[in-house]
Amino acid sequence: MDIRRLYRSAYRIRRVEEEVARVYPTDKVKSPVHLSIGQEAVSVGLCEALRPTDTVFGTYRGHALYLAKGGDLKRMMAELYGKATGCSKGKGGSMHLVDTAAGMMGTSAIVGMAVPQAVGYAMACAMRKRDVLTVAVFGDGAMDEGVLGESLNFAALKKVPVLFVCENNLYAVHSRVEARHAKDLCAIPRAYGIPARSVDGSDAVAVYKACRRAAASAPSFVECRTYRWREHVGPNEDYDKGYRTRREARPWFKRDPVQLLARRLDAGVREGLEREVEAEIAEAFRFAEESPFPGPQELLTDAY
Amino acid sequence: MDIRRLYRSAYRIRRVEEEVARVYPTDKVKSPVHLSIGQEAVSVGLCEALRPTDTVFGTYRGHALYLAKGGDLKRMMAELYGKATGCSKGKGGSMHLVDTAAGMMGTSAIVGMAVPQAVGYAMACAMRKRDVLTVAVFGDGAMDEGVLGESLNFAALKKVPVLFVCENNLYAVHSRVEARHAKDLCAIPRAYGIPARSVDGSDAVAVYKACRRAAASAPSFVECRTYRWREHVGPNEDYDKGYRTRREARPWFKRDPVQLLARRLDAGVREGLEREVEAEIAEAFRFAEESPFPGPQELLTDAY
Amino acid sequence: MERLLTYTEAVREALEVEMARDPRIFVMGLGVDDFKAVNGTTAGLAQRFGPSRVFDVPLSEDAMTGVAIGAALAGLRPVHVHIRMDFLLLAMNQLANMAAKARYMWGGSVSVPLVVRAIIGRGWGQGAQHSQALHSLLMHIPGLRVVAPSTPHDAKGMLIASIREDNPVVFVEHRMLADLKGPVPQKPYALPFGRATVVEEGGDLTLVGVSHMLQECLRAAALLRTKGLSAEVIDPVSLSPLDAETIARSVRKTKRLVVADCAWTACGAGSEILASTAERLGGGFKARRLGLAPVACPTTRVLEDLFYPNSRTIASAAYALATGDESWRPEAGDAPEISQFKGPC
Amino acid sequence: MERLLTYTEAVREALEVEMARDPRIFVMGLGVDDFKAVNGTTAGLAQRFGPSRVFDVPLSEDAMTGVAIGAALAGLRPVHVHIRMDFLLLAMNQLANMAAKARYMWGGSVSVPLVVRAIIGRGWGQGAQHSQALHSLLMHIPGLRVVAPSTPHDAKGMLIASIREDNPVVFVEHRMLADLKGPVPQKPYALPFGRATVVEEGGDLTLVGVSHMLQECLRAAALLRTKGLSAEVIDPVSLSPLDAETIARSVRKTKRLVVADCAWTACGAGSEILASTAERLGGGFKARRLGLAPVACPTTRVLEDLFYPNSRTIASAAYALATGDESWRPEAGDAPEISQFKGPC
Ligand SMILES: Cc1ncc(C[n+]2csc(CCOP(=O)(O)OP(=O)(O)O)c2C)c(N)n1
Ligand SMILES: Cc1ncc(C[n+]2csc(CCOP(=O)(O)OP(=O)(O)O)c2C)c(N)n1
Ligand SMILES: [Mg+2]
Ligand SMILES: [Mg+2]
Repeated sequence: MDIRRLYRSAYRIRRVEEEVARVYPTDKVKSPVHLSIGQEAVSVGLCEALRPTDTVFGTYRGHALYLAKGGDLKRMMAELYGKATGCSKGKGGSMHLVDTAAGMMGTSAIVGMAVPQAVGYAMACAMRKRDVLTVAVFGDGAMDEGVLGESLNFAALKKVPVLFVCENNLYAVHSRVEARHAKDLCAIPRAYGIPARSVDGSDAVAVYKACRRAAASAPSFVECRTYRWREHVGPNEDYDKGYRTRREARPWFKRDPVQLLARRLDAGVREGLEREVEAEIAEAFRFAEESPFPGPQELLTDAY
Repeated sequence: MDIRRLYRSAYRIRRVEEEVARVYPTDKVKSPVHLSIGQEAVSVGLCEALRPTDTVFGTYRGHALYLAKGGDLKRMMAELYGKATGCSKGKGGSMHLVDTAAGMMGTSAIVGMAVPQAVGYAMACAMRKRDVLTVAVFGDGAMDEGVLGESLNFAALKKVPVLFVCENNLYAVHSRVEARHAKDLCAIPRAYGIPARSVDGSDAVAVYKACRRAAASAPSFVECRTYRWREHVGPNEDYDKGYRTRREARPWFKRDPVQLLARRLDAGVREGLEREVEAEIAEAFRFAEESPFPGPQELLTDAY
Repeated sequence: MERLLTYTEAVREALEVEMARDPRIFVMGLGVDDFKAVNGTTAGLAQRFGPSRVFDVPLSEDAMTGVAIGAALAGLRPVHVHIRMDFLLLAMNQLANMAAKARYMWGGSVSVPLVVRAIIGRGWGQGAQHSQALHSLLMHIPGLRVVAPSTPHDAKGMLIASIREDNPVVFVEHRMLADLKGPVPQKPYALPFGRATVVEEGGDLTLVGVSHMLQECLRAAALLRTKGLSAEVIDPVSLSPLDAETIARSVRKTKRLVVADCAWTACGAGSEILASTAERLGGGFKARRLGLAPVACPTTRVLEDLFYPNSRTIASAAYALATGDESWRPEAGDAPEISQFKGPC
Repeated sequence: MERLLTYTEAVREALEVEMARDPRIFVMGLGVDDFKAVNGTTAGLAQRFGPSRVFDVPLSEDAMTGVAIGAALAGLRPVHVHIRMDFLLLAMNQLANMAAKARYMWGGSVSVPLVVRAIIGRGWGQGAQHSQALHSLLMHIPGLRVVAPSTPHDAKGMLIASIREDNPVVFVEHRMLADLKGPVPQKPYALPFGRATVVEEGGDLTLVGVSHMLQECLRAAALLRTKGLSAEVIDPVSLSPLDAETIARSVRKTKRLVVADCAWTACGAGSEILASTAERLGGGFKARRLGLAPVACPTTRVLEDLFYPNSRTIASAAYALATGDESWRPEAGDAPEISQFKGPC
């Protein structure tokens, strides 16, 4: 574990998303964006526990995971801009990022759907004796879907080397987790025989440690408690909409996952990293801006 | 609770199904039959705990539940014979019995599918302030389906007055429950906040007591451990097929649910009940035999 | 004086007036009671009718459809709302194996008065999984009714009819119709199932537009007029049952049929319309289907614009059918509901 | 000397020979390793290839489809077996929202080499939920391939092709074809997607039969010969892609098209075939679809017999199309695979 690496990754994600939010009103990003601002420590801590060859399956709220796992930033930005150079050639947008070379499987916008796929991927790697850990990352909303129970059951039954990471940001769109579950989420994996623990999802180091331990005894489950700072979809805040309050958010702002890491580095090191990252981001946005849109012939390619 | 009533019901179910198995080779019943022989105590004990106005949702293995709940025997036999006088007018067969007047909702042949319907039915009764208990009866196989978890979660969340009864006969077709679940089935409802207990499903009195108690604190869950004596579908035994042994079955034969009740009655009473039942069965088969098949115009009726 | 409402307002009004009339009606679905109120279509209902009749649900489309069916079996009249039709793929078992079959398979013992509202997404990079128009899957299943009104007037009348219907109805809306304004009578009215509307009369060819494509067909008809062709424009409104007779009558006259659907063409509503017309007419007409390109919906705007039929491609195909000239490419702006639409969702 | 195999044996042989060739192939599904071996189609495979390549699964169609997709994404080649096609309704989300779209939506980054075997049930009171033929639902979704071979020869060749294909394929079998015998070459061979077979040549009308209905069409052709009509009988074999050209070529000649499907007609394979023929021919032919009655499948034999098309109803419809005489009701026995079929399942 390397705090500098953790900070660099978290800072980079935060800044990329802030920039996405900033340019959003220009309508250059014609794609729904689900930002992870406030939730960075989950992806960052998790990916610190993984090797480049390990594979993660994520969701439409996938910028953080994609970047933390080593997905190409330029190609992500080009994807958001709908460009031919995008990681999905402009056909996927923000919700369908992919970088298989970095172990980032494509993300999906149907809640819960990728989880059994991660189980199957892990099973296949085990069958082929490939030393790969597969991770399913999903929100608290996915815990409502029956396919989660089915997936947990199968993983437990077949001892599939898969790590389940539930990014519990307390809401599915505007619906609180307590309005959707009578009990603690960790009870569900346990019922199927999957060990589960809950961890402070604002603390990248805690997430890293929990995931490292869980990875060693996969199938296993880690719940990361975290908080989404922006609206469910889009660049703005939404504390005035009635479903939650800024007051509720304040303790989470105080435990800003990026700042928690920043505090552990000395200013000089930090600023060096930040400069690097800013340059990379500027370059990535430029790349996205300057890249061409796909030509009309692209409509029918990659169909089969 | 009345042992005579329990015995009469169990004996009646056993004998009806034995007769179904006996006539089956004549091909008059052109319908898959899933017999409950050996499992009678579950339906009998459960229905002893219910009022006529309570409603049960069952499965394709539904003769026992239908009869225990008070479904019309003649119309059931006519249904198996494909006759116009059948409870589903000959359109449903053995797998789709129904007698709404008796609180027997139609049964379904897709595993697990009726469970959320029972939850919705129970919710609706509560919304309409109808004093009805709704029961979902399903096999251990249904516990594999994601819709079970979703249904348990919703029932717990909304405190829906529904009773879940899992008829665990250890197999789904030829697949043992341990080959499909790493853990105890009762852990699943508990994970969602539904109290669950397991009961000896050969003992109608034990089932009755457990269901009565569970009914008082619905939503709740009762697992009834039982054993299917015949093949999954069809009239025969199948201990020579390799997936299970007669040796495994023997302890279950010894705890024959019908005999367990018989022993608690004196011979005279018992024989009186049996004579009545035999006459009723003979009459029902005659009714089925003699009833007409539906006319061709029936093909398109009840479509909308 | 005509009273103008948007499609969204018409849907909302139908729900409200029916809920006020019949206490058995309730509305459930993700987000029906939140501040966005499913694009405004359920706005104020939770406030007026309370949380027992308007409630959010967990993300459990399969079980929630079963819950709705169970409630319908118990005599209530649920309206189950899905903000994207794509999510119905999780509910297919309950819809096709139970809602559609319960009445028949149980010999008429029960009814399932269920309405499933499903909104077709489009635009702003909704992409592969948030833009699907899957009505043909449901049209295939007997026991279901499927309607896809394209105007505020029909939205109100068909939603009221759907709620009053004793069989399951899938009520298909389209996001690009949400802000469309049109005359809507104040008092409640139910429109019949299985009746198409001849929206514009014409003699040279028949244009049938499904859901939002009806709007594009109307624009295409205007383009065709500039070339001297008069199109009869038909809105099927009800897809199952389908008013094949009205369409056939038109094609008997025009001898040319173009169907534009906001869905894929293979085994789509357009296939059904062409096939049922072919059976009725026994030849003597030319036909063409327009629909989505046979791929998943791409997100980038340049490809998305090519993915969907529009007034220009419809007019061009119709012109080719009528004249044999495949080269006409009319100029026309993009539909305002599309070009002016802004996300983020 | 011709080597005769049943359809079941042909399917089994295709699986076995491919599994022996390529260790990445595995078979999963309810009951694939039990003594019934999915009507014998997987018999001996668990013994030969072991439990890691042939395994039973929990009753979790949704997740198991996802597991199969995940394994395919990791480079394996799963064959997922469903003893009844009805159960695919639980897998529609995974199939349509993921298997079909992954390649396109991720810009060609991945492949999903998945085969889903789905058996259409029929007879002995299978009833509403164990007899459905849902291929048209899958034909509607781009990104999937759908094949429905009707002979042992084509079953082997198309299953091998499906297993070797880098895109998801739904391989549709029919229970009434299981015991059909026919010549099957010993050595492995792959048949192409998108190629129909002209099974019998004829000049008066074109009969297209989907899956088991091909057999009924062949019998109908024999009945029609007794009335002096010569039918060209076509087996589409591959439904998506569909060889619409071969069918159109035949109809150009015969001017009459009858499609018989073992599914419902609305938005069905027959609709697609009529529509694509209408587009190609621009009129000049008569057409009719035959399919299931528009209700759930009844269990009692007297209604079940009316529910399905058969050689007599096909011949009668074809005769009416050709002559205008709707009154001919040929006499013929029931198909042996139907009349001799015995349950209990
Ligand atoms: C199956 C399904 N149902 C509903 C939706 C609509 N939807 C999109 S995101 C979302 C919330 C998911 O919440 P959660 O899993 O907690 O993830 P978060 O957005 O909080 O990261 C919902 C309901 C969907 N995409 N898929
Ligand atoms: C969703 C679904 N998957 C598979 C089947 C095939 N099937 C029919 S019965 C059955 C076994 C169900 O086992 P269980 O729930 O334990 O009930 P039992 O037959 O033991 O009473 C299976 C797999 C089905 N009917 N529905
Ligand atoms: Mg969340
Ligand atoms: Mg069982």
